Order: sequence, then structure tokens, then C-alpha cells
Amino acid sequence: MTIKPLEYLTYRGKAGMWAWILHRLTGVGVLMFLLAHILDTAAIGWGPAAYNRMIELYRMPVFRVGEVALAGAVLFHALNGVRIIILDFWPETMTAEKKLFAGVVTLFAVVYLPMAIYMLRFLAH
Amino acid sequence: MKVTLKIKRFNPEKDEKPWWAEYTVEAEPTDRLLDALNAIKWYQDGTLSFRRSCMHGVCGSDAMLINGSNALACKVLLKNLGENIKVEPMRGFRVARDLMVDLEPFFDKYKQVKPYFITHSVTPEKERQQSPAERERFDDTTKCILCGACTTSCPSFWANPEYIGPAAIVNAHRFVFDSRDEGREERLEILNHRDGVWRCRTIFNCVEACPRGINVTRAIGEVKKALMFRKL
Amino acid sequence: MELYAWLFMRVSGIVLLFLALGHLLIMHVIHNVETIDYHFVAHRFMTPFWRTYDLVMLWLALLHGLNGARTLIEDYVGVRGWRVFSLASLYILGFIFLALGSLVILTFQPVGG
Amino acid sequence: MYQRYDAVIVGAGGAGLMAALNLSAQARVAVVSKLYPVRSHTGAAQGGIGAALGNLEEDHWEWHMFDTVKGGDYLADQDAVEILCREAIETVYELEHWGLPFSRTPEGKIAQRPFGGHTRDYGKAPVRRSCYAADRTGHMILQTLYQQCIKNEVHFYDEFHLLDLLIENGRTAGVVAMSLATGELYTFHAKAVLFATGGCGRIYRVSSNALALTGDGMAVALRRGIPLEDMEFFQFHPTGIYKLGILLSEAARGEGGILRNKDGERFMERYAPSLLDLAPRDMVSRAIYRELEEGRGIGGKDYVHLDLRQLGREVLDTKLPDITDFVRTYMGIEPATELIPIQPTAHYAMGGIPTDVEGRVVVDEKNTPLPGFYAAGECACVSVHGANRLGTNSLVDILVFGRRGARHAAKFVRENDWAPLPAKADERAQQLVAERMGAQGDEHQGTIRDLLRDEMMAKASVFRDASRLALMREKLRETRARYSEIKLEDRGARYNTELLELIELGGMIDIAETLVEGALARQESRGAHSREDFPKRNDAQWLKHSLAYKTPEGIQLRYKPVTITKFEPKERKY
Ligand SMILES: Cc1cc2nc3c(=O)[nH]c(=O)nc-3n(C[C@H](O)[C@H](O)[C@H](O)COP(=O)(O)OP(=O)(O)OC[C@H]3O[C@@H](n4cnc5c(N)ncnc54)[C@H](O)[C@@H]3O)c2cc1C
Ligand code: HEM
Ligand code: SF4
Ligand code: F3S
Ligand code: FES
Repeated sequence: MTIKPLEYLTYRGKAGMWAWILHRLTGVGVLMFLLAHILDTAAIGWGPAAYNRMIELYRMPVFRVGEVALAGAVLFHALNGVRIIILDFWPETMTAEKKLFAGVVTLFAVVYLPMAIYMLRFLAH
Repeated sequence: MKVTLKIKRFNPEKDEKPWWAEYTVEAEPTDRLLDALNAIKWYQDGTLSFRRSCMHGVCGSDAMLINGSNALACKVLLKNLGENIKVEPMRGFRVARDLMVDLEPFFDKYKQVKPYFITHSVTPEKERQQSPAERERFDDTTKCILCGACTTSCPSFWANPEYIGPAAIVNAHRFVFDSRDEGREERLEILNHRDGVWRCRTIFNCVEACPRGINVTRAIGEVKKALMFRKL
Repeated sequence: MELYAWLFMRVSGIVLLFLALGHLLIMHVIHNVETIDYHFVAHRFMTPFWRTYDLVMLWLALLHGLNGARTLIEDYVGVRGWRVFSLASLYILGFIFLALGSLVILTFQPVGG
Repeated sequence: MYQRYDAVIVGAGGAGLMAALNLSAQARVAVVSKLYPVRSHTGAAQGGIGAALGNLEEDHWEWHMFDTVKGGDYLADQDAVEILCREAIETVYELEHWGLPFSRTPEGKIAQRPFGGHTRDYGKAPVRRSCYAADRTGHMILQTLYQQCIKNEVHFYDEFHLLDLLIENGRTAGVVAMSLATGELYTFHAKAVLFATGGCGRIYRVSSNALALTGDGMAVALRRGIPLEDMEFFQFHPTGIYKLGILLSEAARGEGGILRNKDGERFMERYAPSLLDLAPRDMVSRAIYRELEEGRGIGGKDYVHLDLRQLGREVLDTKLPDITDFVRTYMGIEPATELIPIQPTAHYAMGGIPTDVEGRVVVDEKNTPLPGFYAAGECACVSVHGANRLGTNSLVDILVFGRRGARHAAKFVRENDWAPLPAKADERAQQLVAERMGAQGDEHQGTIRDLLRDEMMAKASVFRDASRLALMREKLRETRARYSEIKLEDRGARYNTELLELIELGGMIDIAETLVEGALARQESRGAHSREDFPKRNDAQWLKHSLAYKTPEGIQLRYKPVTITKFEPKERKY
């Protein structure tokens, strides 16, 4: 009766299911970051030294790459969020759901790839 | 051609946990999966249990998990399944035996949405009038055969068996958008419940699974929209 | 109730679309952590515009995200006791973060600006 | 398990649910069904329900009555047909009032379409009489009735398999059924019992009928000494999908579909010059067989073509969406541009448990009712269809007589007490189960079932003659002998579908026997019963109903007269 996590993934759903899984994961991911971000920003109350020490942390390459991932997560979540909103407010579009998803993916690729490369340019140094 | 079927079996009477049985069947590519299941039951292993009746996708008996997605065994042809076929019972309901699941909770949810015509006004002598356009408005959802493929393909339902599920919503939709029906408010109220339409996260597995080609998610979306405009 | 939560997710989503993507663009693409430091932030917080921007974004994103988390808990935490516990923790945590974030944005006074 | 109700209805198709709705307000009723109600085969009915509403053109119930009598080759009881056609009209309105989503005319009335054998002004030209909801009329009827049953809180026993009918001192005392889920036997003690168990089309290889249509109710009644009426009349529907037998409704021809042989010829012009493709089913099926015999089948094989191309995609998708889907799914054919291979498919049993117009089961030539026992729907024979049923008339039949049976039963239940239960009420059922459970032979069920169905198809289907039927009689003996050699692998109690299928098969053999004996005896051709050795109808000798009894010495036939009121038998031409 209870469905095991693996069974969620072994069900052969199509676009809609993958969109949903990604939307969930990115949503949670971004939320986690947001919470962390609130904490670090709070350091600003302790003055420049404290804050700059926090920022120092973010400058580590691991975090830089993480930052790129974060940007991707936000971007995907945002675009797919728009897809969901379109579907919700104009149910007529539901017949074109797969096209919308394709649009989300394309738009995501078009925006994200250059952006990611741009953001990762530091790696070249 | 020869096909191999891996079937998930479980008989609570004697098995402790589910196990996989393997059968090889000689069949035509244009045979239905149900033909193969029948061939097993009638000529190889009589203990294999599943439901079936009409053989052409109108009675809703044989929804099951076929190669990882829900479908009616009588509506998929072997040629579209490859030579190794995996068959399991639908997910999310108690397995009664082999490919049969306990459908009582499914029908209970269906009954919750008051799936019957409600009117308070006087009945005319002849028919109630309805324009073809008004009739068309809910045509899609009148097709439902209550097979359960949609509800048991829905991750929201797997996560939360309290969710009333797409099948019940489809059947509510059929009345909510029927110009002759007068039970709209009561039904919308039921669907507005926390385990009603709001549990749907537009995953579309239901649409892919529905053997009647009903755009289930669209029906759910229309109900959500109706609820939204009713409250605002 | 669920209706309002649902509606809020969509409305806040639309607003966030602009706020969060804008934020992302400014803070992480155009600028980046190398150019951001106390100074930069302090400077930015001098204008009421950015303060409001950040405050609105904080509230919307947090409420949006927390409501999302609530859905997840309701979906995946099946045992009743655990569910109540998780939800309670979520609300408390959410309140703390909301308060903390708002406090920072509202009360920030640059030191030696 | 012991359960007590005022009335028990067995079967939850159109007939059973209609009866339940009409009884439940007045009595404590249980509905026992081996399938979930919405799985019943009524849901497969496509084309429509006939009623002279006259929504699109002039129509009268008298015309409908004439068509039905003539379509049935004058074997129908005309008093019953009159009730059928009169009450059809209020029945359709009643369905509409229960919310049934009929298709509509532009003015918003119930839409109607032409159907085989339905004519205006006593045979002049086709008339639009079939009320429809796209090509899923039966589905809508079944759903609507089930919905109303939920509303009225009817008590269902779903997935309970009827095993025996209890009769004590000439009165009905109840039924015994097995719960599929637990294997337990339930004794339902009831004042009145109504059988609505549907047809038996699975005795043939190529069949439009569901696997569940194994004639269980008929078989149970037969074994309890109740005769089956007119079993030799079995309808073959002209347009089944080649090999699969899946039905392509007559509505396809009603909307303008045409039958063609290998030369592309519209061959119905030669067999029924005025009604053409919309002639009654027995005639069209025979015409197809004739074409095949004379070598005009497609590619030398045993099928012809149904041509729907001229209808256009629009009509196909809106008026015939389901059958369009069947053709696409199962044949990989696009009906808007391609021809569809079809062959006649076993479709409908005109015969069944004999009843009077109140739905009471009658057990002899004098129409003596068995108190408390009712039957309705395809398992019953009122007889409104005579020797050949017209399309759309079964849906009318199941509803009109489902309701009449229920109304009479309601009165019966009010006026009578429970008959005492026999001492060991479920003894016979227990014995049956024990015997089948003990089946230790070495033959697979499928082999015997195939034998029965293939032989019936070859020797007792559209065209019959003495020698083939006599051979069939032999084959049935063989089938029966080998039936006892079957091995049952499943010895569990829960969800033992193998056991139930075995019991069903036993019943099918009994039913096939009544059919073959009736057909052998009837030396004439009438409606669906077509003897090549007796090609003419013979009213002088055979204008009578047959009653087949099961006795230890085999099937015994008796006969009873046909009721004729308005229309004297005439030659049947279209
Ligand atoms: C494909 C197809 C299309 C058709 N189209 C039309 C049409 O357009 N118009 C028309 O008028 N007619 C049509 N017919 C004929 C018509 O649909 C049937 O004759 C009619 O629906 C029979 O209804 P029923 O209630 O008697 O039986 P069914 O609907 O067959 O129901 C039988 C019930 O009995 C139950 N039952 C059977 N055996 C047992 C048992 N042992 N124990 C317990 N329960 C049992 C079953 O569970 C089921 O609920 C069509 C038939 C077919 C096959
Ligand atoms: C940038 C614009 C954003 C848009 C357009 C957007 C849109 C949406 C929408 C429409 C939903 C509802 C999904 C559903 O009900 O199925 C949702 C869920 C969610 N969002 Fe966002 N969102 C955005 C930003 C964010 C941010 C910044 C966060 C993190 C704090 C976030 C976290 C979540 C979470 C956790 C969920 C729940 C996921 C789920 O239920 O599957 N979102 N988002
Ligand atoms: S909506 Fe489709 S999948 Fe769901 S129960 Fe109805 S027919 Fe089956
Ligand atoms: S799969 Fe489930 S979440 Fe909604 S769109 Fe379908 S019901
Ligand atoms: S057997 Fe009826 S739907 Fe498959």
C-alpha cells in the first residue's frame, strides 16, 4: 500500500511527472538556500567584519558552483511555475501541456547555459 | 511471436510477500495483453488471477501497471510492449490477489462526490432542454468507466491516500458542468475540502493513463477555476 | 482555506518571478560574490527602494517556500504524530526566520558608512 | 452466511439496476452481481435506445410495434411488444430526468438516428427512432442507473457469484451465491428473486459479448427445472471486427456506412432493395455469409468491408467516437480513409427464461408462474424480440421489463411472507463447489472452452442444417465428457476465479445443448434461425415458442402458442 520512494521513479510518467519532480526538488532546494541566506545576512547586524567573513565563505569554489546550481534551480522553478500558472488559469491549454513543458525546457536552456558559463568564468582563472 | 511476461503475484492466503512469476506465451503481435493473460490462465497456470470482462476497453475491469505505466490490459497490443513485459497490480490500493486490488476505497471516494443528478425544480413532462453546446461542455468526463487507472497513477494519491483522486473529480465534473444539474454548490463544497481538488499538482500521469482519453487534469483544472471564481 | 493557499502560491509566484529573477540577475550574475561585501550591501540598504524590495521578496519567498514545505510534509509524513510535530516545527521555524530576516532588513544601520 | 431480504436481484446490468431502483423504495432489496455494477455489459451497448419520440420526424409507437413484430419474424408475443413500444417513450424521458446525457438536436431535444429495421408508416422508409448518446448509449444508461442507485442507497453485494436458486414447495425462497473475495457461500433468504444476469454470447468463438456473459442465470434456472424459451434463436450481428468480434454498432450504418464485397459492390442492394444496409440483422448477416460462400469475401478470406469513409472525420469523431477508436486501436486502421474488415459476430440471445409481461417467470405451456421468481433483461424471454431482435430494442426491453418485474415483485413482497428455507439451503451449491474443486483431470480449461466455442461457431451459428446440428449434438456429448476431465489448479478460497470460470463453463455446455436441440427440432427458417434444409418459414407448424427442459434423459422440448393481436403474419421483405 505505502509507496516506496523508488516506486515514484519507476513509474513511467511522462513530461508532467518529471516537471513535477523537478519542481518539487528545486522548490525545496531554493527554500533551503533561502533559510541559509537569511542566517548569513543576519550577520550584517554584527558589523562589517562579521559579514565579510561570511561572504568570504561564499567565495570558495564549492559555493561558487553551488551558486550556479542555485541559479539554475530558481530559473527552472520559476519557468515551470509559470507553466503551472498558465495551465491553472487557462485549463484550455492543458491539451498543449507537453508543448508548454518543451517550452520551459527550451527557454531554460537558452537562458541558463550562457548564464552558467558566464558565472563560471572564474574557473578559467 | 514469443513474449515473456513477468507478473507480480501475491496471494495473501499463502504468500508472505509478493513474488515474480515468469511465463512464455506464443502470440500474434496484434493480440491484446489480455489475450496473453487469458492464454496463461487457460492453458498454463489457472491460479493467475485478474479481472476482465468486455475485452475492448469499455468495462474498466483490467486496469493494471504494464511496463511501468497504468493501462487496460485489453487496450494495449503486444506489439507495442516488446518481448519482455512486466505486469503488476495498480499501486496505492491493497493487493487482494495477484493483479486484483481492493477497489472498495476507490468506489467510496467516487460516492463521496454525490455522483448523481440533483434537481429541485419540477420535472417537465418531456425531456429537459439542453443545447448541443451545453451538452458538449461536459462530454469528455461522461466517458469515464471507473477503471481506476488515473487515481492509481497519481503521485499525489500515492503520497496521500486521503486524496479524493482524479476519478472522483472527473465524475463530479460531469455534473458540475451539466447545465441541467442543480447540485453544483454541494459538490463544489466537497471538492473544496483539503483532500479535494487542491491535492492535485498537475502531474498529468492521470491523463496519460486514462484509457478513455479523458483530459483528466483539464477537468480538475476547470473545477479549481470554478471554485476560485465562486469564492471571489 | 486550501483555495487561498493555492491562490497565494500562484500570485506570490508571479510576483516572485520578477523579484527573485531580478535579484538573481543583479546579485549573482551582474555582480557576484567577489564584488559583494559589507560595503556594497550597506550602500544598497541606504535606499528605501531596495529595502522594500528585499523585504517584500523575503516575505513572499519565505511564505511561498514554507507553504510548499507544508505541502510536502502533508504528503510524505504519514504518521499522524510526526506530521503534527513537523508542521509545528515548520511554523515555529518559519516564524523565527521571518522575524530575523525582517529585523535585519528593517533595523540595519550601516556602521561607518 | 445467512442474509434475509424482501427481494434479491441477481445481476446489476441495465435490467438489474432498473429493477433495483423500482423496488428499493418499497422493500428491502439486495443486488447480487458477479461484476461491479458498472462493469456490466449493458455498458458496451453503443447505438441507442429505440422510442418513438418523434423528435426529428413523425413517429408513433404503433409503427415501432409493427417493426418489432416484423423484425422478429412474427414470433414475438404482440401484447408484450405493445407494452414495450408504448412504455419505451416514458422510459426514455425517465432516463433523461435522471440526468442521462443524451446527444441533442439543435433545438435541445433528445437526438435520434436511424437503425436497422426501424421504419416509418409500416415499412415505407427508415425512420430516426434510436435515441442516443454518441456511440456509448449503454454506458450512459448503466452509469445513470448506478448513480441513481447510489442516491437511493441500494444495497449491493459486488463480486458475488450466483450458484443456485432456492425453491421450496413451489415457491421461491432465495438464492445461494459465493463471495469472490472470501469464497464463502451466502444464502440469501428472500420472498422474491429477480434474475437479470444477461446473455450467453460466449458460447461462440467470435462474439461481441463480454467474457462474463456465460448465461449463468439461465443455467441455474434450467437446472432447477425451469425451461428456457426459444433458445434456438441467436442473433449474429453483421458487423463485428474481423477475428476479434468487437462490435461496430449498427449506428455506423445508421449514419451512412455501407457494406462492400471484394468487388467494392454494395451487395445489400441485392438482398434488401429498400432498406439496404439497414435491413434487420439476421438478413444482413446471412447476406454476408452468402457473399463469402460465393467467393466474394475480401482476398478469399472470410470477411467483407464496412465502408465509413463517406461519413468524414467530423461525423466519425463526434457521432461514433468509440467505434472509431476501436478500429484505430485494434486494427490499426483509419476509418476515415480505409475500409474496415468485418464479419458477423455472436451478439444476442433472443431466448431465455420465459416470463409474462409482469416479469414473472412462467414454467410451462400454460404460462403458470412460479410465485416469487422474476426475470428481466437478456436472460429473460418475454418474448418481445421473437425470432430476431431489432437494434435498440434490447435496451428498451431491459428497462421496461426490469421496471415491470420490480413493480410486480414489490406487490408480491407486500402481500406474502418468506417461504421457509429448505433444510440445508446451500447443500446443492456446496456440492457443486466441492465437485468442481475436486476436478483432478489433466485437461486445461481453455481446451474444452475452445472446443465448445469453435464447434458452436462452425455448426450452429448463422446457417444451420440437420447434419451439422446432429454433429454438434455429438460434440456436446464429447465436451461434457471431457469437462469432467478438467484439472483445477487453484484450490484456494479467496478470489478463486478459476473455479468460477469452471462453473461458468459447465453452464455454457447446458445452454448450448438447449440451443442445439431447439434448432434441430425446428424444421423451418425464421428470423435468426436459418435452416438450409428448410429455407422457408412454416407458420402452419412452427408459429410457436419452444420450451427446453433439462431432464435426466436430456433436453425435452415443449411448445406454446404465440400471442397475436394487431399484426397477422406476412412474408417478411424489406
Ligand atoms: C457490444 C454490444 C452492443 C450493444 N448495443 C446495443 C444497442 O445499441 N442497443 C440495444 O438496445 N442493445 C444493444 N446491445 C444489447 C444489450 O446491450 C444487452 O442485451 C443488454 O444490455 C443486456 O442487459 P442486462 O441487464 O440483461 O444484462 P447485462 O448488462 O449483461 O448484465 C448482466 C449482469 O448479471 C450479472 N451476472 C451474470 N452472471 C452472474 C452470476 N453468476 N452471479 C451474479 N451475477 C451475475 C453481471 O455481473 C451483470 O451485472 C448490445 C450488446 C452488445 C454486446
Ligand atoms: C521565481 C518565481 C517562482 C514561481 C513562479 C514559483 C511558482 C510556484 C508555484 C506555482 C508553485 C505551486 C506548485 C503546485 O502547486 O503544484 C510553487 C511551489 C513551490 N515553490 Fe515556488 N515559485 C517561485 C519561486 C520560489 C522560491 C524563491 C522558492 C523558495 C523559497 C520556492 C519554493 C517552492 C516550494 C518549496 C514549492 C512547493 C513544491 C511542491 O509543492 O511541489 N518557489 N512555486
Ligand atoms: S478518468 Fe479515465 S482513468 Fe480515471 S477512472 Fe475514469 S476512465 Fe479510468
Ligand atoms: S496525476 Fe494526480 S496530481 Fe493531478 S494531474 Fe493527475 S491528479
Ligand atoms: S476487459 Fe473491459 S476494460 Fe478491459
